[in-house]
Amino acid sequence: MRYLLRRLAQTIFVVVVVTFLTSVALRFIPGGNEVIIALKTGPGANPEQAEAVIHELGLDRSVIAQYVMWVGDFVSGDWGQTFQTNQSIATEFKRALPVSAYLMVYSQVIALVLAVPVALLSAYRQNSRFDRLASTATFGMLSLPNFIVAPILVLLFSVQRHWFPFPSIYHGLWDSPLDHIKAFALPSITIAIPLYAGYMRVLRADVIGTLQSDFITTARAKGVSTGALLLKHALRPSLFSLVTSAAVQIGALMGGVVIVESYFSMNGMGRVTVEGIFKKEYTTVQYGVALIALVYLAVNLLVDLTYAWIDPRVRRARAMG
Amino acid sequence: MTGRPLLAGGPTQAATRQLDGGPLLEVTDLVTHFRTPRGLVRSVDGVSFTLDRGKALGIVGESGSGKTVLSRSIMGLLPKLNTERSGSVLFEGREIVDLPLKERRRIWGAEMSMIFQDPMTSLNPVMRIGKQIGESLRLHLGLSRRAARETALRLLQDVRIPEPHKRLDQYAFELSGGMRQRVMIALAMACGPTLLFADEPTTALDVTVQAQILELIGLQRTERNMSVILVTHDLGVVAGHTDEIMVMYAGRLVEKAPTKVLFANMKMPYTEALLHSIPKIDDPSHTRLNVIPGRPPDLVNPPAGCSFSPRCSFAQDRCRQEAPPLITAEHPEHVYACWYPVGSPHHRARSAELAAAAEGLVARWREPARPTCAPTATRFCVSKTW
Amino acid sequence: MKQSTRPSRRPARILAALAISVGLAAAACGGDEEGTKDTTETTPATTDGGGSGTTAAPTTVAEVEPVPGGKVVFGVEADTSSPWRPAEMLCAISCQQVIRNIYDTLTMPTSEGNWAPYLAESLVPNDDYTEWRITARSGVKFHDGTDFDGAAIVENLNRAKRGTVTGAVLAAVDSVELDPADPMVAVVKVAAPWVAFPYHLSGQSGFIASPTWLLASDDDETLRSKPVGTGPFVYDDYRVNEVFSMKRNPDYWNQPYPYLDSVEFRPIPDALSRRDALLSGTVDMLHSANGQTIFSAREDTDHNLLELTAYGETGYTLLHVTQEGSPLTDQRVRCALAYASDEGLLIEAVGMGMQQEASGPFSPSQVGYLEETGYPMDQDMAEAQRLIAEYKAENPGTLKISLATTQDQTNAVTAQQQQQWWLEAGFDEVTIDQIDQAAYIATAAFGNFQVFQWRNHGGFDLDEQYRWWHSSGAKPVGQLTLNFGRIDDAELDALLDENRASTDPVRKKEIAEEVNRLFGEQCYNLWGNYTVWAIMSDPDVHGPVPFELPDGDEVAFGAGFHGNVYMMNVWVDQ
Amino acid sequence: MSSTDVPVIDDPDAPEVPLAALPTKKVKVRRRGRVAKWLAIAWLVFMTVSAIGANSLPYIPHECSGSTSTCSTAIKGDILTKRELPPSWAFWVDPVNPVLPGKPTHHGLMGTDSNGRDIFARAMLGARNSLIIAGLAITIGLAFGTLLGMVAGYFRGWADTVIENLTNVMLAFPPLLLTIFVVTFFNKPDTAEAAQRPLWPIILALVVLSIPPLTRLVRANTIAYAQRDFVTAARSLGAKRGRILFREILPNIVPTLVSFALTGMALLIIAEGGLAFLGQSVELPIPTWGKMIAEGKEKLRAGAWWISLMPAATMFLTLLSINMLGDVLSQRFNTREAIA
Repeated sequence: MRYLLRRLAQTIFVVVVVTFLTSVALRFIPGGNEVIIALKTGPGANPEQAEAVIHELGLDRSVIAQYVMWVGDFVSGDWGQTFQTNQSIATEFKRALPVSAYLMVYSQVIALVLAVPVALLSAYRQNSRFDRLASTATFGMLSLPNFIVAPILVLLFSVQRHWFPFPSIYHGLWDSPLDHIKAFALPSITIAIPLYAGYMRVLRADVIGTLQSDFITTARAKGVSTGALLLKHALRPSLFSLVTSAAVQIGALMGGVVIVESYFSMNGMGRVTVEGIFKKEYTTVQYGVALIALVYLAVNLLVDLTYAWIDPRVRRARAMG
Repeated sequence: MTGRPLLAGGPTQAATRQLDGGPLLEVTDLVTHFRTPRGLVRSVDGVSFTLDRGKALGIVGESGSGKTVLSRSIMGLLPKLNTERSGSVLFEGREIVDLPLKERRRIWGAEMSMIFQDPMTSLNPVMRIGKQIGESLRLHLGLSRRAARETALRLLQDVRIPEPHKRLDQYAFELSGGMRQRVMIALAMACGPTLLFADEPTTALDVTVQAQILELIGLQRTERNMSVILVTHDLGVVAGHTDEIMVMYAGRLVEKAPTKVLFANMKMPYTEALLHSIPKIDDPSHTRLNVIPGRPPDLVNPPAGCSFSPRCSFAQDRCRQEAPPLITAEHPEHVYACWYPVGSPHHRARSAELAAAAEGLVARWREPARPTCAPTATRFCVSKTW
Repeated sequence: MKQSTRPSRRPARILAALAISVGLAAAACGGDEEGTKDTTETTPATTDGGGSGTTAAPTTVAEVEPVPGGKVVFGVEADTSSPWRPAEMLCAISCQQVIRNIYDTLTMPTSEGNWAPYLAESLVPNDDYTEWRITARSGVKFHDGTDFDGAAIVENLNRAKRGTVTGAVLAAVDSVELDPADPMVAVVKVAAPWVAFPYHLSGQSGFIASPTWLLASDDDETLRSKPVGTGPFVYDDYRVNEVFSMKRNPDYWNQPYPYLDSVEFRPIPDALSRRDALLSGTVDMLHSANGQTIFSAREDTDHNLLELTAYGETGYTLLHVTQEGSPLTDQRVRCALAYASDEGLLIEAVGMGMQQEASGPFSPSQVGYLEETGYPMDQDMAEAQRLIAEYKAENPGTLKISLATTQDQTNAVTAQQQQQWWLEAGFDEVTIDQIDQAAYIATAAFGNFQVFQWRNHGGFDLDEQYRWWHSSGAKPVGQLTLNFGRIDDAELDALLDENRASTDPVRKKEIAEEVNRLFGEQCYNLWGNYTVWAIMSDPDVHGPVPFELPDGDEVAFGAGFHGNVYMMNVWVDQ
Repeated sequence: MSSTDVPVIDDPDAPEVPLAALPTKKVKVRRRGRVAKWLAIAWLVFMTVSAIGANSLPYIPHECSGSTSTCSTAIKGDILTKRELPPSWAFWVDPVNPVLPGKPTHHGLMGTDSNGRDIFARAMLGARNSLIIAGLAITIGLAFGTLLGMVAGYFRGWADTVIENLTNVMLAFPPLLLTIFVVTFFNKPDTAEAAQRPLWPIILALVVLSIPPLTRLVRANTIAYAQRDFVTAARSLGAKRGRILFREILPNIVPTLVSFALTGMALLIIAEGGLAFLGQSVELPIPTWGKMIAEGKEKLRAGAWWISLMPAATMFLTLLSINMLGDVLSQRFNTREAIA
């Protein structure tokens, strides 16, 4: 309980710092106000109009006052509109969040579903032909940036055979499951490739370590089959680093897959926020950063709880402390 | 396998097979070498012995003498990669050396099982105790989850664990060392094996617990009529709990005899040295122990002649040139490999010399107050003056 | 004519920003000789004349009976997202492509280059062209049920007058009032004779939105992105950067249109991706000015291709000619830049040879086009070096220049090529400044640049360029204007003013040609090429083709906006 | 006291060989790994040397066939190499096809790009920039990360709390967003004067990116080593904190760091490429691999595949080599890739 409280305090602290830094930084981005006014009023605004805009947006107040104002808006849920498009910012993020969430979940699932068996087998048959092949392929994947992978996938699977739409068209999972899968397939695979490679390497190293443990010998001496040995005995104790790196990736995936999102025209958190930076939609950027940070922290909390599942000792220690 | 009787606590399948006659285990010229970048490691180099049902055999030797590899090699637990294994192991009359992995698995846990040295690391840290014990029950006997759990509970009772109910849902780290080893024993005996390997089962434990565990193994052995191979570096451990003792050095069998015969009349200077290295409970603390000088031989390039010769106080030129064969001693089941065994004239003369020299040394040692020496885990001796 | 300003050649991503300045609709008379419906097969667009294009897989226009129903997904080059209120839009090419299906314009340009009433029943000037009576078409209703009448016209034109972009176009309008005698008539009074006024009503200034909705959206900002007009399609959904979808307006006044049940516009900024989207079947139709895509589309027999060159825009490099202390104030330096450039090479390297080299602002089908304008079209490095050396002799110090471009890769190739040429010509330092799309137009409008890549000047009449070239727009750096280059030339002013009041096509042509020569001599801009736009579509998409206006004329292709097509008479095989 | 240590007092180095520790490597396998390792090292050495010597690449001017301007510009093509340069590594010159863009072998080893510039020369210049950017970034990140991580891991307490929260803050920003943010921050879009976008904002952005994981890694390792006997011993001898940190702990962490830093460098090179694709990298015409790939993508399917693919291949091979080297090193030092 105390642990949860502490984590909560930490989360709030991080969100506050992140958003505050963002708001300070945004204020100092060159050419800021001028551009905002131009966007808000269109070219040719007279000084009074400009004044009004500045006042309306609170740009004439101190950084702190602006920040406090922003926090108020953020908490109250009244996020206002984008300067240029008059779209409700809240609505935009309501649309972007599931896109990012699906992308994150699918790419993580694809990466993990592939990485776990390959890593187990690779570790079990260390230096075998399979291992060498898998390891080499992994290095290749680690070295392939997604701005190279995405066009190749599109060429192969959208242009040459029309398996998947390009660019992706968002469909809700329940609205039309098939279209949904088709829309997310290529971007998820693109993201999953380097993820897979990273996970595979981390897990393989850990499983090799675990397989050298005495309890694995115990299990073998029990007559446990190889599959059960790897899945039931070796996997779980080896998950620590994997879960940790997967957790770190979550932040990156929530907002950092801008290139993939842009290439496939998916309006995820990252794209919306980055476009916000480019278009000087500062309020959008601020909400985006705050949301991404929140999601990241929330998921990390979940991941911490996963540690307890992986290692009962952690659970014990937590329960006590 | 479902048709087999469930054996935990009941009559064992060893008992039912007793009728077959013949030894339970017959090892002939077993060789186990490992290929390493340094060269071929000859961990087990032609060992032969037999073991009857219900008997306990002690395999004794220093670290690196090949005793652990021998036990694992018999069981077939060693990885195939980079391992060279030859010879024959007849288990219940069946050759098991080249058995495919699938067949071997059927034997593991069910007919042969093993207890390991360190119960902390040998138990899965993230699996509940009950599940770990239940796993082999379900695997070999096809029990349901529920039955497996009940049987596991009975097994825990059998190994005299306090509050066995509670233990079923605990993890290894929540138990004491002694309890963990009891769990290991319960685990090893779950399916009523006919042969139990106990690989240094007490090394990691407290002295008082050691005795209890050995007793428990002994008790279970008689209750279930299974054979036990007790692997240890400690002659003291095997003394009271085995019928027969086999001493190994550098991958070879160097002396073998029924326990009583061996202690009454050991032939190998090496065996004698091992015996002297046992600390006696009534020794004052910080008594300097008698250790065997030198290091165990390099198994890649073993010394010529008798492999113990470089460290043997009694070694002669012959020992360094010619490897001694196994010689049968007075007792027909007592064999040893030594040109100048304990009790031989040469040995007696040399002993007297050494004893005299030692007398002087000890006198000099006793005189000045020695610094207090607290052995640490890393065996560094940190004194205050340092 | 309309101008859509887009920074120079294939602005892949540029768009978003672009929008800002554009959208002026202008008018002018004087048709040009060539009609838009020329269907002969023109090979590369460089052939003379700008007939509008041809299709690789010709659509057999008249023979097949259109089938109503179906849906078309159209890939546009940008999400020119904006408040979708006519007076506030920053409407570049994609915006025009989208919003013209929601709003009707009061007039339309014809394929002959004249204007004709469209949503307006008629436009009648007084004798000296200082007052225009606009009669609303009767029986027309907005999508929200509001009746279309003279009051709606008045409301819209008054708003347009106050708008920042449209306001510049309508600067000469004194008042717009409802005729007290006829509720269907709006009376527009202009300060000076304005012959070409109706042309301006075929563009952004002539978009008519529901007054009910306009009023409501004054209070509720979120309504501003849900436009309500009288057009063939009704707003359905708009998601920034993702989709603008619209549904058939069953009560459209200009029956039997529209044929389609729904249209979806998807912004795909990258031209190659847009074409991939067509190839993958995700979009059915797209527009593109990217030479690479046109090049590959010509070889692709599985899809329709329509190349548009009539009344085309010019891609060029804009020079800021009055900035204090800038070497560009000197005509010799400007022309040295022109001598140093080899546009032909760029067309080969960047445009895959798809475009024709430009000699001036007017493309071949426009009034005022000249093959020889005096502008140095051939590269002459020696002459460039001589001019620069001359300038440097008089103005010691390092000769520096900064070249602004976008993040777009093809623009980058152009910029780097220019950088190399100009260094070779004798500049000491040439920096390339890649500006975010979003800031690009603002940068131009504020005048914070020396050299800028741009694209515009398509259209029908010289009057349309008034705001771009007249010295009244030569505002100081830091103030917004459409005269980006701050050209301040009395001779040019006089020509523009004379043109505005002139009704004589012959004289107008002379004026335009004189302007063209003036540009050639002064090197105010570095001319690049005449843009080629292509419409690519699935084989089962029929059209786009021009349709007949209420008074019997044929409409100009894409309502006169280069790169646009009208969707209401497009239909698909079922 | 357990009896384990008793009979082997003289033999601390020869513990009983546990089953799992038995050597399982195949000699043959090892050797294959070695070939790959040496290839990787050779490639990296080649890239480094070429990057350093990029300015002095012995180009010979093209036989210009198409327009003369092309050739002259090719010579001035690289702003970084203003000398009377270039090309060609051409095996022969194709007199028929235009020079823009030129095919590999006809116009240089890797061909020429849309601006008629030798791609090989630019790929090497790109190597220099990409390697400088990523290398400097990871080095600076390493310095900060090590310092922060060691302080957090060794002193624990409030220093640890502060540093942990700081890393959390940085990790909560998605990486690419963070870099774009930093780069945009230093952009000066609205100036009439020449706006320069030098290397350092990108380096700074990437430094910010690399600090949190490095800090975490160092912290975890420091905690582990701080509990080791040799540290306790040093402490009991009265060694100062600084000495313990830098003389006792740091040397033990370095191997882990080196292999991790290599992997990190590969990631940063990719990150820079990503920025380039979003148009946020260094100023034109300075080449980096990412920019070159982005510049060529338009022509990719028009037959001029080399503009994009040549730098892409160079980048891929370099990343592969760096990753493999990192792996070899981490195996060598037996480190696990744990960032926890």
